[in-house]
Amino acid sequence: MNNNSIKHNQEINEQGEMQQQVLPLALIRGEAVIKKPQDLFIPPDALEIILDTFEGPLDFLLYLIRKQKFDIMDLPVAAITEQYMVYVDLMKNIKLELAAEYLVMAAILAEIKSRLLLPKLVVENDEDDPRAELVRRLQEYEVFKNAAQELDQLPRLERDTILTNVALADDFKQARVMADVDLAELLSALSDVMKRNAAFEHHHIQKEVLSTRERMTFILQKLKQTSSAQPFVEFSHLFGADEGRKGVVVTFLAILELIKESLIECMQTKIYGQIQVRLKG
Amino acid sequence: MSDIENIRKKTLTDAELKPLLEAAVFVAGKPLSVARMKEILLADYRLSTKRIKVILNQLKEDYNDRGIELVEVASGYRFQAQTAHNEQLLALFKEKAPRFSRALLETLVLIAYKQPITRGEIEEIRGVAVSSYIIKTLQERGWVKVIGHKEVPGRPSLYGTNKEFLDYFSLTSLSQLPQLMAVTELSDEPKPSNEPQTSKGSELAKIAELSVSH
Amino acid sequence: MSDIENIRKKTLTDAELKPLLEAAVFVAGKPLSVARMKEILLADYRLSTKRIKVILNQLKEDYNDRGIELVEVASGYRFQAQTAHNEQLLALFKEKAPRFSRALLETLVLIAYKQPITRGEIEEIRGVAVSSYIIKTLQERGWVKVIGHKEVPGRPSLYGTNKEFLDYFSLTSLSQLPQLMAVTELSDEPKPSNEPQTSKGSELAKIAELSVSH
Repeated sequence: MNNNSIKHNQEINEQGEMQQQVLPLALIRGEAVIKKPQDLFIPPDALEIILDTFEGPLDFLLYLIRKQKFDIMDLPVAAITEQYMVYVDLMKNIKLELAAEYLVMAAILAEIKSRLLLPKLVVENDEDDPRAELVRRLQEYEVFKNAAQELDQLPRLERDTILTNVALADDFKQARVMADVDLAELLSALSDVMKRNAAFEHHHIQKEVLSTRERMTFILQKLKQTSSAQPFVEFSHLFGADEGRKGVVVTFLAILELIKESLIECMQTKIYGQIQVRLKG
Repeated sequence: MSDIENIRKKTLTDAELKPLLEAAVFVAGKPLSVARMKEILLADYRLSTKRIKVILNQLKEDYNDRGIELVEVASGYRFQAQTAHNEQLLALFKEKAPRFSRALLETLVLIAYKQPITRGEIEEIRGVAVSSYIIKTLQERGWVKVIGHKEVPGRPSLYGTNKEFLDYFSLTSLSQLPQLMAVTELSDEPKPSNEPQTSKGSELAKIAELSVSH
Repeated sequence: MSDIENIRKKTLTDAELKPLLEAAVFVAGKPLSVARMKEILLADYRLSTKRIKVILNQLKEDYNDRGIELVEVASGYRFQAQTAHNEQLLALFKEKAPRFSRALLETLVLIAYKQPITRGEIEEIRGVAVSSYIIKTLQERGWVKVIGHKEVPGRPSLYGTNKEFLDYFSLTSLSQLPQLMAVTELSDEPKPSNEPQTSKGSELAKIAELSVSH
C-alpha cells in the first residue's frame, strides 16, 4: 500500500501535470526529500517540487502518513505535525510563495496537538477526539484522489479510443439553415420600438414617408452600383412601370430630395436628351 | 500485448493486415494513400504495394452490400456512405433553424424604417448598444447593407435594407409594414393624421444632414 | 430516385434498414441515439425501437472480427477502431492526447460522483482552491455544466456532468464509473458508523438518482 501510493504519486507527476517541465531533480523527487526529514538540507528546487507535486496540504499530509506507515485512524498528530512544520518552515525560510492552504493546515495541526495535550475526557468517542474531523477529511479526500487515478486509467478518446471518420458520398454538404422570422414577430418588434420611442410614432406611420425613405435608399444603392467609367443611370430607369402613379410620385419625390441635399446630380448630355443621374462628389 | 510481439516479428498475415488497414482507412480522417500506409502504419514491416492493394480490393468487396463503401479518390482510399442513402442521411445534418433575438429584430425594424441610419442612431432609439454580431448577421443574411457614410466625425456607416428583406417577408414595399401592424394591433389609437406635412418635412430635413460617399 | 419511392411506401425491409442505419452511424459525426434514428433518419417510417436495436445488434456482430467495432456510449452508438490496433493507428495522428492534471481529474471526479456540487464544496474536500481555468476547461469540453444554483448566500453554481463526459470515457451511464473505494479499504479500522456519506453504497445510490440531462 505504501509503496503503491508512492509509485502512484510519481506516476501521476510524470504524466498527470500538463505544464510541468522536466527538471533534473525529477528523479529524486519525493524520495530524496522525504527520506530524511530531519536532514535539514533540502534543495530549494525540491521544495518547489513538493508544492507542484501535491494537490494541497491534505494530499501532502496523506503522503507523510502513508510514507511513515501510520494509520490514518490513529493519526500520530505530534509526529506528523513535526514533519509538516519542518517543510512549512523551510518553505517560509526560502521565501517560497506558499499557498495559504498550507499555513491553514499548519494551524489546524497545531490546534489538534494542543488539544490532545489537555487532560482526556472520561467518555471517549469520535466526536471528542480532536483528530476526528481531520481524519474524516483525509479519508474523504483519499477516496476521491483514488477515484481520479482510476478515472485516468479508463480508456478515453484521444488517447485510447480512436473514432472512425466517414463522409457522405460526394461530400455533399447541407447548406446552413438560416433563422426563421415570422412577420408577426417583426411587427411585434416594431411595435415595441415604437412604444419605447414616442417620437418614432408620429413620424413614421405615414406610408408615404416610408416609401420615400426606402426609395431614397434604393436610388442611392442603384447609383452606387455604377462603374466609375459609366457612373450614370438614366432618369427613367429609376422608375418602375409596375408601381403605378403613386410609385412614380414617390420616386420623383425621393430624387428631388436627394438633389436638394446634393447627394445626387442630374444632367442632360444634349437638349431634350435623356436625363442622366449620378452620385455627386 | 501480442500486437507488440507481432511487430517485432516483422511478419504479418493477411488476417492481421486486413483489419489493420481497414481501421487505418476508417480513422485517418482523410484519404489514406498506399504510400502512407507503408510509411507510417507499417514502418516495421516489409510489405509490397501489391500485397496492400490486394487487401484493399478484398475490403472493397467486403463492403459491397453494406451502407458504406471503400473508394479510391485522388489522394488515397476512404470510406464513404453509399450514394443511395444520401437523401436520408442528409436529414442528420439539418440543423435546427436558429431564432433571431429581440435585439436583432428591433435593429432590423429600425433600419427598415429609418434608413439610411447609423448604428449610433439605432442605439439612441433603442437605448442600448447594438452588437456588431447583430449587424453582421443582418448583412450576412442579405437583408441589410451599408449604403453610405454619414459626414460626421468618424464617418459612421449608414445602413439600409435590401430587396431580399422584403422578399423574405413577401412584402412588395416597406410601406406595407405599418399597415399590417395597424391591422394586427388591437389598440385603436388615433393616428396623428393632422400633421403629415411636418413629419415628412422633418424626415427630409434630417436627410439633408446626410451625404453619401462612394 | 427509387429511394424516394421507398420513403413514400413507409415500409422498409431489414435488408434496407441495416445499411441505412450502418451508414447513418458512420457519418453522424457524433454518437447516434436510437431516438434520433427514429425521429430524424426514419421520420417517415413507423419503426419500433426494438426492431432498430435488433438491427444494431446484428451490425455489432458483423463487425466482431473487423478492424473497427460498433459500441454504445451514453449519447448513442458510434464506430471506433478495435483497441488492438491502437499502437499502429496512433502513428497516423500528429497530435498527442492531452494529459490531464491531477487537479483537473480530481475536480472532474468530484463533480461526477457528488453532483450537484458547488465549487466551494469541491474546494472543501480537496483542501485547495479550484482554479477557474479548470472549471472553464471542463465546461468547454462539454463534460460539465451548471445545472442550477444552490439556495445559499451568493447562490453559487451547482455543477453536474454531461453525456459528453461519459462518451469521452466510453461509458453509457454514471453507474459505470469506477466504484469509490470504501473508507474501510483505505484503513483497517472499522469506520465510524455515523459517517455513511463516503461509503460505496450511498454514493452509488446517490448517483443512481441522478439522470444525465442533455
